[in-house]
Amino acid sequence: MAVRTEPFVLNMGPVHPSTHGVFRMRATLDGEVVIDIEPVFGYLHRGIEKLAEQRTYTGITPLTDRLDYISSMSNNLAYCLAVEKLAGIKVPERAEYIRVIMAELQRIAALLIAVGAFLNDCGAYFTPFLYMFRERERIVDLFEMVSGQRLTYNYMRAGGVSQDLPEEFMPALRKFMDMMPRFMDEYDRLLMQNEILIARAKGVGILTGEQAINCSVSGPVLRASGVNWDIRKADPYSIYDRFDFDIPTQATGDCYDRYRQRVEEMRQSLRIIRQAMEQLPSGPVRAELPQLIRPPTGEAYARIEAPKGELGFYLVSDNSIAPYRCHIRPPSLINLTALRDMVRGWKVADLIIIFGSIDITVGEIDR
Amino acid sequence: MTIPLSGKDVASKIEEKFPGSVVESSQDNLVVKGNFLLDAARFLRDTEGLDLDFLNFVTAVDYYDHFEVVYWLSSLEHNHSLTIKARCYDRENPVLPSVVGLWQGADLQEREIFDLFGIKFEDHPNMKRIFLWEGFAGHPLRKDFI
Amino acid sequence: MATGELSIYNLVKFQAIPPDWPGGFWWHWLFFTVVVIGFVLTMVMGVIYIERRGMGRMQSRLGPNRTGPFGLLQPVADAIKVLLKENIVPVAADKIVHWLAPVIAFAPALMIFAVIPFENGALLADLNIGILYVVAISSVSTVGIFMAGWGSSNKYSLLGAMRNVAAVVSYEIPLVLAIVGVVLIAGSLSLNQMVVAQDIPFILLQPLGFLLFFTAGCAEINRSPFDLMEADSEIVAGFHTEYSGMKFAMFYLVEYAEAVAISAIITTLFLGGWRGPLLPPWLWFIVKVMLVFFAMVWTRTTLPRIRIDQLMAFAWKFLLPMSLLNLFITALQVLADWPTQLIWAMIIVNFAVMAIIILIWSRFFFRLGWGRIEV
Amino acid sequence: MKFERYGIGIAKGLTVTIRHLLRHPTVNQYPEQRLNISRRFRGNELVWNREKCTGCGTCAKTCPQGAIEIVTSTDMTENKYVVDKYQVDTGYCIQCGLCVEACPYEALYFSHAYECAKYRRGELVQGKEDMLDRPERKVSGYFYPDKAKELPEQTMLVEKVTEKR
Amino acid sequence: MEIKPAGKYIYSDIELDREEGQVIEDLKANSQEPIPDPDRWLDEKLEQNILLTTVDALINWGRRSSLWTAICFPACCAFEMIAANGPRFDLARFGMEILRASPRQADLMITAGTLTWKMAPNVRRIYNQMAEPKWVIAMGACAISGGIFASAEYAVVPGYNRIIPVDVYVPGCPPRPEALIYGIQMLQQKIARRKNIDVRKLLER
Repeated sequence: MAVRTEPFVLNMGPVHPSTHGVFRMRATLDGEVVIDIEPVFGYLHRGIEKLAEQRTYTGITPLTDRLDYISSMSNNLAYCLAVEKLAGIKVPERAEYIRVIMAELQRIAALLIAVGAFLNDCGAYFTPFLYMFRERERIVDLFEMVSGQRLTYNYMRAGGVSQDLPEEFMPALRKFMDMMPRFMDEYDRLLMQNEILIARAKGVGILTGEQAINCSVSGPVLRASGVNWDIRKADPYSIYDRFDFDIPTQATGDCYDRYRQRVEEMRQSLRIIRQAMEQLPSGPVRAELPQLIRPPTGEAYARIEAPKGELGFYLVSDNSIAPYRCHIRPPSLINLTALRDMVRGWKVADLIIIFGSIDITVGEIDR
Repeated sequence: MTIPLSGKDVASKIEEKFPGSVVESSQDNLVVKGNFLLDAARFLRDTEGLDLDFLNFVTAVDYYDHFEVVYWLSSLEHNHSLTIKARCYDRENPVLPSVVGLWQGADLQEREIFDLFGIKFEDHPNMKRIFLWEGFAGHPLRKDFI
Repeated sequence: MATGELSIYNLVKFQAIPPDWPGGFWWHWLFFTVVVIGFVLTMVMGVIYIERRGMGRMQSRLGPNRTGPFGLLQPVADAIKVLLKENIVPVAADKIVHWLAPVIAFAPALMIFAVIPFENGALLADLNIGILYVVAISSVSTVGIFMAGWGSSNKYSLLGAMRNVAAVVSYEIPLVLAIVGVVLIAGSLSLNQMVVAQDIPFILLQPLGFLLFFTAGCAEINRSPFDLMEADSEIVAGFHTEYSGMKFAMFYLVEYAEAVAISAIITTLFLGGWRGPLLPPWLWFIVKVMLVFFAMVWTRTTLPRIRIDQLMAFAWKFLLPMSLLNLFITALQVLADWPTQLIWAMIIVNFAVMAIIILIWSRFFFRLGWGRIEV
Repeated sequence: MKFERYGIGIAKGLTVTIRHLLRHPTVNQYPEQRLNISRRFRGNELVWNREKCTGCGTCAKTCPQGAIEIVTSTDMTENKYVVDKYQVDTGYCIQCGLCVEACPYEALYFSHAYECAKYRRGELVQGKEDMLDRPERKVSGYFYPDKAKELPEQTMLVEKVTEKR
Repeated sequence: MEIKPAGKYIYSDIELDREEGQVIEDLKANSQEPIPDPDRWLDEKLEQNILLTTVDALINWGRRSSLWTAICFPACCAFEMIAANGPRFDLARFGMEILRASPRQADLMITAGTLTWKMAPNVRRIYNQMAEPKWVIAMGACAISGGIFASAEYAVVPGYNRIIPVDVYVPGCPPRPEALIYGIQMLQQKIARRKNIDVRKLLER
């Protein structure tokens, strides 16, 4: 005689320690096994796309800072690229290099948070998270030096960056670059080979490459599933075609692979920064532009490889000082499409780590 | 570099298969009729040489007299991209077919468009509000929303 | 002997009371009741301090250092604050069960200390079945925890409580089997006698037993990596999600009192209890308890959490066979009447046996990890 | 890839944490020890130079959210604008820096202060007098490189060696 | 290539969603005016006849030295909050590192991030679930006034003080961790002057 069980609904969030902000999941459970989940969004819907329609092109940059707030520089970059594409602005050489350095530092910072939060979700009681936060703090220091803020940098502008690097920046960056690989090795030693972590994450929440493409998943999650697709290589924006770096991929696409993928990507970012540091030219950092940009009528979609995936800005202009429509392609939201397929049949504890391994920011989901 | 496919070339191919489906086409994009959208999308995804299997994003633009839904497709294999658009002129009850059956990635984005623009996607399994709450009056990204 | 083990006759017989103890049974009883309660409370404060400072330093932070000298008064401040907080009982809760749960959980944690010797003979009751009593009593607090989970009428609480019950039921068995090995060597069930028998700490004679006991003990009191029942990234705060104020303070106390209890038992069984050179015995005891607790903090800081099915699998497929093998080997050694002068050889042999058994078992029979369930 | 087994991975992790126990923590004990913050730090208040300001209102126009309220009247005798009211709600300002960037007369700066918490919502609104440029108010070097040079160099966490005891 | 399309959610209750929407609408309609700041104690400073007993001092010392934070970190400021908890600034020095996941055991709510109307009932609920005595720090521009998002009126609550009384306002977008710690110290000063036992009432009796 089969045991008849009745599924029950567990409501996780919007305020829950592991939901990375205010995300809510209605999980239908059979015992501890997840049958289905319904993600509920909107607890941080701040109408950024609506606000962007009422602001000048320069005034939107502070808004983009607050999209994916742990990778503000990347958001700045994506937005500025979109405006430049729309208005046909040429960016000075030095500014391009500064942008690349900033974007890659930001990638390291954001991926550190992603990895730390994932390990925290696995239950490693804040230790890896705080170690990685300390490293992020070093990067934030550098950002603070150039932009004057610790989280919402508002550093890049259409046509360059707002200010040149201060003279004490390069020595500090060099020191950081010397330090970072050692720390990353230490973190690998801390948990990478840990038996419990492998038992928890290996083979859990597998996302096949085919499924990932069909769900429009991008970024580290896509590459962990074995698809070699990185916009920095496939569709080089800014000056990424000048650097020599690899696109690491993993085979199976489980949680452990996503974790490893992020660690590998940090190493590649360090490589890019090192090259950019060496090649950094001197010159102006900002193109001569009028106070208010007035791009011609048309539309443009510029995308970058943000730490979480493909971040794109789709701007429609009607030749006024504010965009007619500003759509943001949020990698976090679209990566979450695959969540339902990944968690079905796993336990509640796995739901948490699968969710953690996707690495979302609610600010970007809800906008 | 991702090569943007010429909208005109693709339009002629679609026109060949489904006569009368393309409204207009230019170098950058092509606009298909709403009732042909699903067929055209399937054609774009499954045709050899096009293989547009990756839906980058779906969004909508409100032009007062009509809504334009923009699909940005690309192919990871051939590394090319294409923008297709569909229009709906009904402001009170705009309806378009859902492409969730072809690209699952459209799932949450179509719900988002429904929420913020009020465009209903037929055959979408969970067509309900995603960001705002049930009972919210209006659709905020419409231009006439105060 | 029908009057039970607490009679003065038994205590004197086993030299539980020093011969020159003034006033006899009742003074002894009163004195040690106060000592036990005081010991538990101060130790709980001590271990909370150790945990927060130690964990802070391991996470490259400082930990509390403002409240009092070196932050030593931090647990006092916490206690004052928590005790004076409003007491909330949810409307949907089962009032009586909700009220009773912390008491039922708290009492056993204190009662364990009745049989733990602080010095030779200095203990509340030197039961001749001491360790059995510990095992029996320590499971009772699970009832309290389950009552808390049930009485709160909260899904998270219930999940946490269920996990706790499952963990305790499975881990009791390897725990007891690991103890049996020690009992075989010591030849007594009384904890005081066991310490007296430890001329060399049993951790050297019973390395596998120690490892099993430590693991199972951690699981039983829900320390990391087995802290599933209050896994805050999964089920918020587990069974005490709905508790506040005084009742929460009780649970908080239970959590650490149990940790202290397990540390004390490990100290007594494996580390030679109060025995040690130079320092007074009670200080040795406290130092050893702190050390064991520190090991728990250390693992908690480092290790990720195990999953519920892996927890069960680990108990039944790894710890249980290991402890049976351990028991078997120990029994053989005791039966063979190993000569006392060759005790160092026994230590080496036991360590080698431990390594081989663990290697073989984890190579061929047991892998941590589990699969997906098709739905 | 190869995996460690038999608890070696766990042991490796344990060594990392115990080593951190013996290292210096990276903590900066805030109320006693203060970090030198960035020279370009965008402080939570604005500093306004009455002499340089011409009342053109560019700052208010560039502010993406209209947090700056400026009311001017014309002074016909000296042929210039007089600022009657200049008010910023620091609880509404987001320190994006666009106003400082846009000011054509270098009359608006960021302050270098961050200890601005208040018990009342109303106290957060900065009036004209609160914003005045006084010598005791440190001015941030955001967009003013010459001002930045006067400030102490930023304390970097990179400088803090944590690996050796 | 045929991939199973996304199906309907097994559990998806539109009625429940409507009810939640109704709650939000009600709250929105009822909280158009900000709740006044609980600042009476600031004025009481002028009356010199406040007698703080030693018991009061002890209780207040305990309360202010172990402020446990409830988890309510919707957005950006959460990262500065974590930074304050983290290895560089370390709120643990004040005994505050414990983030209680359950609001029942927390004393302090640091509202780090934008509040939307959809979130407002939940925040109100968390606040109600917290046991007395409890305090709120509004951290950042969004928490104080809605900040940069205040003009998206349809979704964003202009300040937490529409929903819950706020004790300390910490401006900044986001405030530095030091600024937050400064705000916390201000809150500690406030707690230190709290009267738990009214001496005059006791004497009259």
